[in-house]
Formats: sequence, C-alpha cells, structure tokens
Amino acid sequence: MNMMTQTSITDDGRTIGGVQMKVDNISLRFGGVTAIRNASFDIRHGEIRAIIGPNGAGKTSMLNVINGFYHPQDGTITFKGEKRRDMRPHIAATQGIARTFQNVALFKGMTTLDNIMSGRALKMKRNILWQMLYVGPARQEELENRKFVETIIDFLEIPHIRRTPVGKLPYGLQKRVELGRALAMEPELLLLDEPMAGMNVEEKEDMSRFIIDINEEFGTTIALIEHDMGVVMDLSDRVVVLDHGDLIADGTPDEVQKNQDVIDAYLGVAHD
Amino acid sequence: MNSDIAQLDGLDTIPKLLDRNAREIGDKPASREKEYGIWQSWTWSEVRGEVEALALGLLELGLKKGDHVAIIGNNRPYFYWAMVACQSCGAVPVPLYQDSVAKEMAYVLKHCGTRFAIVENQEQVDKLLEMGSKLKTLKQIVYIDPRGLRNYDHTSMRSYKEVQKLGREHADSKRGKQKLSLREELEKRKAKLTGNDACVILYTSGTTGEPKGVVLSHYNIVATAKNSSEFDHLCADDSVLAYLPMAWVGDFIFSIGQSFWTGFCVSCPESPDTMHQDMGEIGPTYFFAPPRFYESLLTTVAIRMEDASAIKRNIYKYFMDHAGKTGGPILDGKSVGLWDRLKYALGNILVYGPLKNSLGLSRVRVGYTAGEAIGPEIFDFYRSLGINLKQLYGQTEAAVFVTQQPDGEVRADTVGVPSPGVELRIDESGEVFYRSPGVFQDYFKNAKSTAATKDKEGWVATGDAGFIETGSGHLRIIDRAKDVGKMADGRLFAPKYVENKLKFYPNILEAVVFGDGRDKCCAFINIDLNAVGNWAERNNITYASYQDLAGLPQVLAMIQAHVEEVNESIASDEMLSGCQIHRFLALHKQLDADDGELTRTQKVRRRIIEEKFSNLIDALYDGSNNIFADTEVTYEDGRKGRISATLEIRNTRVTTIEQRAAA
Amino acid sequence: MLYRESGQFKTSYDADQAVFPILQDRLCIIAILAFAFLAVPFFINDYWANAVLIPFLVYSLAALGLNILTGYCGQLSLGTGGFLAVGGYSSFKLMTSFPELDMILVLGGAGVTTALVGLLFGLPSLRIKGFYLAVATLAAQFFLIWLFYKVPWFYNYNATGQINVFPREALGFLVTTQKADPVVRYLFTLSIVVVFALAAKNMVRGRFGRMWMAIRDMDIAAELIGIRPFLMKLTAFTVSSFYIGVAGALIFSVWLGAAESGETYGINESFLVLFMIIVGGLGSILGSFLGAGFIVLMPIGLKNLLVDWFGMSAVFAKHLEITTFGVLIIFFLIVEPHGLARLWQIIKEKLRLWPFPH
Amino acid sequence: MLFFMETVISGLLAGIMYSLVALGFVLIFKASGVFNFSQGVMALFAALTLVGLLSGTVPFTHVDNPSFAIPAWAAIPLTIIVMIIVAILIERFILRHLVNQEHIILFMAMVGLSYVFEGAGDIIWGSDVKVIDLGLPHGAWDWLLDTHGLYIEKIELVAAAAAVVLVVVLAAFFQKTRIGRALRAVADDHQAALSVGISLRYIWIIVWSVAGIVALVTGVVWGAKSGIQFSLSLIALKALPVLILGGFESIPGAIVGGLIIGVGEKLAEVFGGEVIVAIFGRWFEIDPGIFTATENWFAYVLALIFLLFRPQGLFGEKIIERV
Repeated sequence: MNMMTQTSITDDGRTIGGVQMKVDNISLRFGGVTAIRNASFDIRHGEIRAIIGPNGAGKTSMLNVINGFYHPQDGTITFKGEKRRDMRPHIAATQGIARTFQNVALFKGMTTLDNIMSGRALKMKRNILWQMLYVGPARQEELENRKFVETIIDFLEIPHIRRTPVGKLPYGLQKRVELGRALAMEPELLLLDEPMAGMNVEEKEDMSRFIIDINEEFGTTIALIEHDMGVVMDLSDRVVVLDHGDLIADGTPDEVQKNQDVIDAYLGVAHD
Repeated sequence: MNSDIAQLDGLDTIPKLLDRNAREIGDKPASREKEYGIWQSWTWSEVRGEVEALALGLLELGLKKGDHVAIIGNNRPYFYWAMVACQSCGAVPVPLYQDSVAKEMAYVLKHCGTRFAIVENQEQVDKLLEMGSKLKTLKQIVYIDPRGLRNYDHTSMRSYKEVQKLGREHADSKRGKQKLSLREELEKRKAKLTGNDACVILYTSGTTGEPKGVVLSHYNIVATAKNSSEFDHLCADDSVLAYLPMAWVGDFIFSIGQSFWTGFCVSCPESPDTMHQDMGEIGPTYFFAPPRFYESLLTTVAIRMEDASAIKRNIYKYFMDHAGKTGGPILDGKSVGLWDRLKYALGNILVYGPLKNSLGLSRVRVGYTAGEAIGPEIFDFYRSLGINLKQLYGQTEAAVFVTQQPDGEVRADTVGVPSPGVELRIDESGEVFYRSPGVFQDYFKNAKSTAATKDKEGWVATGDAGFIETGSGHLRIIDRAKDVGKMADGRLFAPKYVENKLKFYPNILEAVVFGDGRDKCCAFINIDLNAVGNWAERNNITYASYQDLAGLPQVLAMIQAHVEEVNESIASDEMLSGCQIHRFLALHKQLDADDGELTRTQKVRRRIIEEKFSNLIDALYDGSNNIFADTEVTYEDGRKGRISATLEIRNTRVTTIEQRAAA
Repeated sequence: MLYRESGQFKTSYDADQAVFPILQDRLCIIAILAFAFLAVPFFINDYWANAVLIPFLVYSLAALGLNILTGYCGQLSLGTGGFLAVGGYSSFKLMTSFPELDMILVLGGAGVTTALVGLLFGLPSLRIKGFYLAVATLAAQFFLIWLFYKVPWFYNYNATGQINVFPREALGFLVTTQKADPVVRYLFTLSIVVVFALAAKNMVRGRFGRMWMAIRDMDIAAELIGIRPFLMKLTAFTVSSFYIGVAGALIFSVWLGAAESGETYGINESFLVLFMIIVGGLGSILGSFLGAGFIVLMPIGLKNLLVDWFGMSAVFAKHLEITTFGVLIIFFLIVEPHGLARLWQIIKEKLRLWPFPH
Repeated sequence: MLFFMETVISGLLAGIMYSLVALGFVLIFKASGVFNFSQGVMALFAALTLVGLLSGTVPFTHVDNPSFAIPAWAAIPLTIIVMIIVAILIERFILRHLVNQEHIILFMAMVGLSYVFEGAGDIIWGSDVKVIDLGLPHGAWDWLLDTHGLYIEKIELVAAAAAVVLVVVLAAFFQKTRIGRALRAVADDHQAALSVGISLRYIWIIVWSVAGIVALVTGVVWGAKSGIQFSLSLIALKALPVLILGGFESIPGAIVGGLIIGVGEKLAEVFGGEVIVAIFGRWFEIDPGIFTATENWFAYVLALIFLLFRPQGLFGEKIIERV
C-alpha cells in the first residue's frame, strides 16, 4: 500500500526505505526532437537504482531533468515530498542531489584537493570579508571542511594525488576525483552518469566497490547509468530501461533481463 | 637477574615506562601517523589515555592474565598502543607478519593459543574468519578500520574505537567477587607485572622447520633498550620512522623499547607505498634498515642521476669523488685539510645536502644496518655523504643487540664491539656465543630447541662463526657456523668469507675457493664481463670473447693483484690466515644456473662445481702452470655447445704471520 | 638545491594550508619584505620612486585585481583602464569634497565606488560569455572615459579638463603631491599593496577562490554542485574592480599627481594590465607582481639601452621600443604561455628536486 | 525628413566601411579561431606600404625619392605581395607555435602583433600623416544633391562600391573555388579537414593573405577619407561591436551588423542629444551637444543591449548546452 513509508531489507543486509524521488509523466523535447516521452518511475531511500538503455535512449537527459539542468515540458518531479516541474541546478544541489558526468567535468586547473573542496561550496557560509582576513570563523570553516574532505580522500584511496592538478591525472582517477567532489556535498541522492565508462577491469572493480561502500557506509541513494550489464546486474536493486525516450521496463535486474521489450531494444528490433 | 632489575629504578615494565613518560614528558609527542593528509600526533599523556581506554575495554571483554593477543597489520600507532594495553592487562602480545601465508599464520595463532586478535582491516578479518574452525581458542577480533565490515556478524567482533568506548564507559563499574572496578583491576594487574613476566612473543621464521616463538621478558626489553639508548645517546627529541614489520624484534625494540625508555616519538607512514615520501617528511634522526634497503636506494639515486643533464652529472660526480676521499674521515672526526673541508662544505650545499634531503636521511644522527654483509662501496657512499651509518650484529634471542659499532670506529667489515652488558665467547670451532640482559626466556612451548640454543649459564649459541679482531676488539662474522670447515692442519676454512672479499672487487663476478681438508687454498675466479670489458675498451685492448678476455695476461695480472690484496687482508686475521689463496685460475666460462653451476638465486653450488671441474682443481693443486679445459655449455636457447681453452694458473703471494711480524 | 624539506612535516591542516608551507619560502619572503621595507628607503630618490618603484607597485595592484577576474574567474576584461579611471576620478571627488579625509579612507572610498561600477558592468556576464563579454567590457572602457571627459562635474569644471591632486595625509604623513617625501610615498604604496596582496591570496586559496576557479574551468559543473555562476561572477567583478579602483586612485594621487581620462586611463592601460597578468601568469598572485615588474621595467630598460647605449634618436628608439615590446610579448606567449609564475614554479620544482632531474 | 534620410544614408555608408573591417576579423576567426586584434593596424600598415610605394619613399629613411615612385597599377599588386609575405611570416613565426593554445593567449599574441605592426610601420615608412591619392573622387555627389537635396560624399559611395565588390568576390571565392571550399571545411572541423589532407598551415597563409588584402582595401578607403595616420588603426575597435552583433563567425552577420551600427551611431549622434534633453531636460540642465564624440562607445552599448536579448548574436545558432 503506502510506498512512501514501506521499508525492506536486502539480502546483503541494507535497509531500503520509502520513496525518495518520484518522476511523474516527464516529457522532454528539444525543438521537434523528443528526448523523453511520458516517463514515470520512483527511487527509494537507500537503494541503488540503475537507468539503462541503448545509446540515445534519453538516459543522460533524464539525469539532467532530475537535477534541474533541463526543464521538461510536461510532468512533475517529487523529491522529499516536494513537487516541482523544474528548478535551477544549484537549487537541486542545495536539496541534496549530487552527480557525476559521463565525460568527466572536473575543474581542470585545480588540484584534487581543491576540486573536492569545491564540493563543499554549499556547506561554507563565511562572506568574502572574513575570507580576505582569513582569521577566525573563515579559517575555522576552511579547516573543518578540509578535515571532512580528507576523509573522502581517504575513503576513495587517493591520498597520493591530493596535490596533483586533475588535468594531469589518468582518466580512471579523474572519475574517482569527480565522485569525491559529489560525495563532498554529502548528497542524499547521488546521480552517476556512466561511472565506469572507459575504465579497465581493475578500475571497474574499484569503482563498483566504492559505489557499494558509499551506499552502505553513508546510506546514500544512488541512481546510475551504466552500459556494462554485468556491473548493473551486480550493483543495482532495481533497473529502469529507457529506449528512444520511452520507459519500456522497470523492475529487479532479473525481471528486466527477462523482459522481451528489453531484449528487443538491445537487439535493435525496429520500432513501430 | 633480579638484582639487575633493581638497577632499573623500578621501571622494569613497559606499562611503568608509559606511566613515567605521561607524568614527566606528558606534552612531548609520542606517536605520529600520516593520515588524512597530515601527521596526526599524540603526546605521551594522550597515548596513556588511549592505552588505558583500550586496556579497560579488553578487560571488559574478558582478557585474562597470560592470554596471548595476536597483532596483525601494518605499522600503526594503534597497534603499538594495543601491545602496551595487552601488557597492562598482563597479557602477552604476539605480533605477526601480516603478509605471511594463511598456513603459517594459522600455525602461529594455534601454537600460542591466541584468544584475542587485534587486526587492521577487512582483509585481515577475512583471513581470520577463513581459518575459523581451526582457531578454536580465538574469542574476539578487534579491528581498526571498520570499512566494509558494517554488515559482518558482530557477536565476536568489535572495532578498536568501540572497545575503547566500552572501556571508558565501564571504567568505574564494580565487577567480580572482589567488587573491583575495571580501573582498579587494571591498576592491580599493572602493579603485579614484573620484569620477569613475558613482554612479547616474537616468532622467528627459521629457514627450516616450524617458526619458533621467542619469549622476551619485560626486563629483556627494558634493560636492552636502556643499554642501547645510552650507547648511542638517544634522547626524547629523537625521531624514528616505524616501517619494518612489527613482528620483527628490531621494530619492537626501536618503536616500543627504546621509544618508551627515552621518550622519543615514533612515526608511522601512511601506507607501505608512501614510505619513502613519508620518511622524507619526517626526517628521522635514528634509523635502521637492512642492507638491501640502502642498496636499492643507491640504485635509485644512480638511475635518477642518469637522466640528469651533463652539467649536473659532472657536478655530482666531482663532488661524490671528493666525498669518497674526505667524507668518511670528516665524519670520523679525523684531521682533514682546510681546502678539502671547504670543498666538502661546498659539496654539501650542492650535492650532499640536497641528496640526503631527498632521501629523507638528512637528519639521521645514528643509522644502522644489519642482517647481512653490506658492500663496502654502498656503506662508504652513505658515510661519505656524512650519514653516520653503522653496523650492528643482533638476534631475536638477544633482543637485538649483541655487538654494535661505536661512533668513530665504523668499518664495513666488522660488526662492532659487544653492546653494553653483553659478554662474548668464541668456542674452538669458531662459533660465537653471547650472554646478556637481553637473552630470551625460552622458545614458547619448545623446550628442546631452548635447550639446544641456551645453556644453563645463559650462554646463547648464535650459529655464526666469527672472531674478535686483535687490536680493535671488533667482532667479525665469517659465515654460518655449519658452513665453516677445517683445513688439513686444523686451521679454520671459511670459503664464503674469502669469496665475499673477492667479490667486492667490481672486476670479479664470482669466486669459488677450495681448501676444505687440504693443506692450502686455491680459487676459481669468474671475471665480470661488463667491468673488465669496460676496462679493456678504455685501454684499447681488443678481445674476441669472454674466454679470450679472461685469458689476457693483463687481466690475469689485475686479478692477481686483487687476490694478493685479499690475501694480505686475510693474513691480518690470525684465525683465518690459512684461507689465503695460493694459486688461482680465471675460468673460461661464466658460471651459470643453466649449466647447474649456480642456484636460481645465483648462489654457488660448490659440490657440482667440484665435480664438473675436478681436472682444473687437480691442476691447481699439482703445481702445473696451465691446463686444458673443455666444457659443455648450454646456450640461452637451450642448445648445447662446448668451450675449450688452455687456462693459465697463477701463483699468488701469500703473507705468513712470521713475515708480518718481521715486517 | 637550497630547499631542505626533510623534517618539515605538518601536524595540522592550518600549517598545511599556510600561504608559504615551506620554511625556505617563508624565509625568502621575509627577506624580500625586509629588504623592501627597511633597505630600499635608504637609497630611494625621486627618479626611482616615480619611474620604477611606485609604478611597479600600483600596476601590481591593478594586475592583482584583473587577475582575480580574468585569471581566477575566467572573465576576460578589457575595461581595466575605465575602472582605473573610476578609481582616479572618485578619489579626486572625495579628496575635494572632504578635504579632511585621511588618504586611506579616500582610497577605500575610491575602491568601493569602483567596485559598484564594476558590479554594474558585470551584469551582462549573466548572459554573455567569452569574447562577447570582453567586448562588452570594452564598452565600459569607452563609455567611462567619455563620461569623465564629457561631464565637467567629474573634474570640478576645471578649464583644462584635467584633475590635479591636493596635498593629503595618511595617518599624519603627507603622501600626495611632489612635496611629499618619495620615501613616504613609496612606503605608503608598498604597505597598501602588501595588505591587498595578502587579502587576495587569502581569497583565492579559500572558498571564493575555488568557486571562481570552478566557474572558470567548467561553469556547468560548478552550478550543479551548488555554485551560482552569476553571483560568483559578480563577486569577482566587484572585488576585482575594488582592487583596480584603489590602483587607479593611487596612480592619480600618489604616483602622477594629475590625470586626464583619455590620456591616463586609456584603452592602452587595459591592454598593459592584461599583458601583465598574461606574461606574469593567469591565476597566480606571484604572477601579478612578476608581470607588472616585467611590463613596467622592460620599456625603461629598452629605452636606456637604445638611447643611452646605442645613442639612437628618441623618436626612432620609441618606435623600436614598441616593436620590440610586441615581439617580446609574442615570444613570451610562445615560450611560456602560462607566464613567469609557471617559469618560477618550474625552477622551484627543479630546485626542490636537485640534484635529480625529476 | 530629408535630414533624417541623409543621416540614415550616410550611416549606411559608414556602416559598409565598418563591415569591411569586421570582414577581416571574421575571415580569420572562422578559419583559425584567432581573434585578430591587429586587423586595424594591418590596414594602417598596408595603406602605409601602398603610399610609400606610390610616392617613392625609401624605407627606413622616411625620405621621398620621386624617381623611385611606382605607378598605381604596379604598386597595388606589389602591396598585395607584401601582405602575402607578411601572412607567411605570421604563420611561420607566430601561429605555428601557438596551435592549440587557449583563445586568450592567441588574442594577446594578436595584440602583441599589433604593436609590432605599429612600430614597424613607423620605422619603415615614418609616422607623419600621409595623404593617399588614387584619383578617387571627392566632394558631394551633385546629382543627388540637385535632384533630392541629399548631401552624400562621392568618396563614401566609392568606398561602399569597393566594399560590395569585395564581398561579392569573397563570396565567390568561398563558394566556387576549391581553396575556398577547403577553407570552409577547416572552419567547420579542423580534424576532419586535416584527415582529408588539407594542410592547416597552407590554409592559414591563404586566410591571412586574404585578410591582408581586405586590410589594404580598408586602409585605402578609410585613408582616402581621413588621411593615413595612427588613428586609422583604431578602426579595429569599431569592428568589435559589429562582430558582437553579427557573430564572430558569420560573414552576412558582419555586413548586416556593420550597417546597423553605422546607422544607429549616426542617428544617435544627430538626434541623441535632443532625445536626452527631451527626457532629462526638465530635471537637469543638459548641453544638447553632450552626444557628440559618442562614436567611441555608443556602438558598444548598442551591441551590448542587443546581446542581452540574443546572446548568440544575429546569425548565431542557439546553443543547447550538453553535459
């Protein structure tokens, strides 16, 4: 009955709560092109939710809608009980939605430490005059947040690159730094856009471990787009499948894998 | 022995030393660890608090007097505190090599009947859980890093922090028949602890058989720490980096014994991978490393310098040559000319200083190496930089120190004079025996081995053959005692000793010395193709092949000079003077593992060589001037072939003791 | 080579985040400051003060300001000359309207006025990016210069159209007009620049610096982590203009003593200051100083070389100077596009690794 | 009304001249992404070179020697050759070394280049004001004055005609010739252009040569109007608002933008003061002449206001940002 309050425990001992975000009848068009057509699904507290689908299915557009970067023409999004059509990205950030990008979107001229520190932007309040003096509260604030950021650096096992400008890092590490920046926001909902794209097997394993650990240790809800089916099946609790802007399936990994529409979509059966 | 304990002013156990440090130098740093980007530091009084909280928690969990507590992980302050916490409770810590295979670990854990295990992280917990049923005695696991362990069954598992919290919360609740609070119980156990109680059990991985658990008492540790600290004037302002395995006796002595005695700070690296960088930051003043550490460090220096520009390389070479001549004497406080001193000072600004700095050795006041012989050129390299690197000779059974080199009497070929409080004895077979306050109690649950090693008077057999140099009084180790033989006239025959001396010459790659049961020593020499080839090129000497090069009269003359030098140096050692080489030949082929002449780890297989080249050996002893050799060789691709040559046998000058006396 | 960092470890984040975490750097900066404050005053004369030191300092300040906007926040501005003019003219108005006002307050007031004007001209950055914004700032440049030239109120209806400085004191020391001791004027300027440089360093190493750089490096990602690009750009415009305004006021009051909008604060100034931060290094406090030093000293050096050494005619030398200036700029951009600050960083890194190459 | 017409027409004619300068910018920006700030000084340099050749000035001496004077039919091609050499030098010594640098670096290099041109022009040809005489007609166009009472300078019409011819030629060049098509390919996609074997260096030289010729035309027509002197180089600043309006990459944009700016500016100059007085006059005492000498900034403000409503410029495409 009431999905909002229902909780369950997974096989590996994690607690999954009620609905955290609900996407209702979202449609998104660019000019004449429809990116998402009338999609509805929900994300529950503490779960790992995968969004999959062939190229051009509208997965990234969906994430862009969720965190306010695109504004859908129809439909609503309910996050933490608050219903909305669209919002500015920085408001999504204040509400506790963080994300990473398909093609790493780090601040290239800054070090790993500064990149992750910048994720604390919303947690820091001191004004620019304090900052100029760098005494008292402003300094205190810097130090406290640095301490927090160091726990993330430790968590993601990247202390050796703390002072390295991110532009000089290999791709796999950049992805990890980007994840660190998102974590620094202490998000309630973490959107990961192909966190393992372009990684080798070892890096993928590391990243999977981090995703599971984040979910377990911090109880963060995670919605992720991923192409590696093995990874999706291992990690996620439930899967949404998009194809050409349509939501064609929604269920547990097993259910989705057996769904004929999904199989057709991946095998490239023509649409009518 | 009890009277000796009295000399320690009642500070006969580690927990007592901790109380003293917290009282007297409570504000000085005791432990550091690089974590979260900075060096987290704890003062002595904070350490005391941490140790106490953990000890109380362990008591609450039921740690009994005499329990054995396994300690598994990388060097971290938490482990050192844990060891002292166990001691405070009257339990005995057993640090293990964390990278040892599960089978070996299981053996040790079972052998000492460990009830508690304090481990670092999920990896170690998993290892223990895997052994599961085999470890019936294991009651409680305490882990430091909770990551990934959230969903494990926690009925017999707790995090370090939780145990400390438990201890703090229950510190004052009354328990048991005597209605003692935990805190009172702890104080009682601490007070009861004496120097004769076991302090730690350290398992030595013997080359053969199962590991043996060396039981060291608090007195062993504290007395040794006191003596050795005084020997090198260690003080509370010194600083060490703890990076060698905690299961190794040296780390226990340095990071707990000496640190608690003198009050100096122990720093732990962030992870084994960052050790070099962390060492650079800390800049330890007291440092220990095995020879291979110095060797690999020197290799890195050489490799990195190769990429440098020509100017830098020349500057480097110029000043390193200068340091080679004057650095050692300056360090030893000998008289050096003003000009040389100025040049050395300039070199210090341009080369030595930055080099030491980037190696993290710039603040080293006392550095030690031990374990095996260190190559003289490596040893001299560091000393010429102004690093006070010294050698010591020690064993787990002695709580490390048997002999060590005093400042100003440092040489590559000795291991120093007996450490304070150590008595030495050499028996007629040449084996070294010692007796000292550090001598271990026994091998845990292994009376047979104990009896075989330690006699009733407390003399311990080292298993090494050596002799005390006349004049300097330094001990020199020759070889493992069982490898040392006798010559026909009963004199000592120590082939490895001589061979090592020969091999220190870059031109000599390998040497095989014969003489066991014979009246004189002779040798095969393998020249080093690179070094000798280089020399030949520089002197415009042409050669066609290895055997060609090895047969050149100039080369033989050079080798002969080396051998004669070695002879001379051996002659000065009364016991070994019989090992001087009378005749030698330079082999026409390189000894090779493919031909079975060497082991895969490049050690000489003496017996096989004796058989294979018996005709050559005969020639060495029958006085002929040359011999035709024809040998089968295996090429890299597996094909076989033959190499033949006529080898010249050379007689070398031998110094007799009478001659020396006459001269 | 001279760095001995072993044993300099940090036990707190405070020490780790210090401006100069390395002991040798701290000693070096202390030595430089000691030299500037204690030694230079003993051999300074009018020529050194007016031709070299004060221009170097005020341009450093202007470069600091522009570097905050362009180097850190990534907003290219060609309106520096105009903002300098706002600083100059507002200090003149403050000076003449409140004759008793201490020069420090006059400078502060000029800074605040310029900051407000900067804020206004930063508004288009809401919608415009890159070169389009640069051209928009050019509009500010031309408009402001025109305004100060066209509206006589700004120059108190002076017949010449110029503004001239009056004797004013800072903390009891006369700091303006030729009557002021060059030592005092130098020390006054130096103190202000040092304070502002420190404040700039504090800003860029902290929260605001990171947010600015985030906008510069990738504004979309910045927005998605909760940084509001428009607000941050406006802050950068405001802070940057404050710095430039103070510099403009110093140019007028302490350095030149007189100014005329188009002459003193023309478009050329905009390019000069931009050159400074590019030659010095975008996004570097040190670079602002190095760049200002280079751009201020190079013409002086060239002139001395061409006229005094080679005996060229002044006119020919001037033309040659312009050409050489252009060639050197291009040369610099080709050899080290990241500026002198990067060059210093490389040297420093080499010194730290010495004798190893890497 | 007549006066208004006159104003508009002279605005349009001035606008064509702006377009001409902007055209130089757009050409280079399209093909190499370089914001060629030195276009104005290039025009000055080209004009100086032409005048120098025509009057027989001996380079570096600033002395005219009539016996070296070259007739226009030879001097113009010669000047074009000089501009091509300049283009080659620029490619060889600057662009080649700055490939893949950030825009701001390239921009500053172009500012640096403008210093080089300025100094070099002065050193080679002297810095005095020069008059160019290519036999272009001067004075009002009588026919218009007589029939419609409109006062239009002949020279402006000639300039406009020259501009139109140039645009047509350029359009043909880009549409019809192989090189032109290659140029467009480069503008669209550097990588693709390289992969089909178009040499980027070669393209750059061509583009800079074309820009040099445009600069020559610009210099001549502007120079004919107001003499050849340093201020000629400031026309570069004129072109910037045109570029904003038209978009950095659009040739039609440059032309339309130029016309809008030209007309707007003239109207503001003529009627702006009155408007201001009409609006603010009752509160402030305002000199109706306040709006003189606004040509420096008015165009910018116009462009700016326009930009606020259409940030991608007149002919730019709306950008959908992707992440």
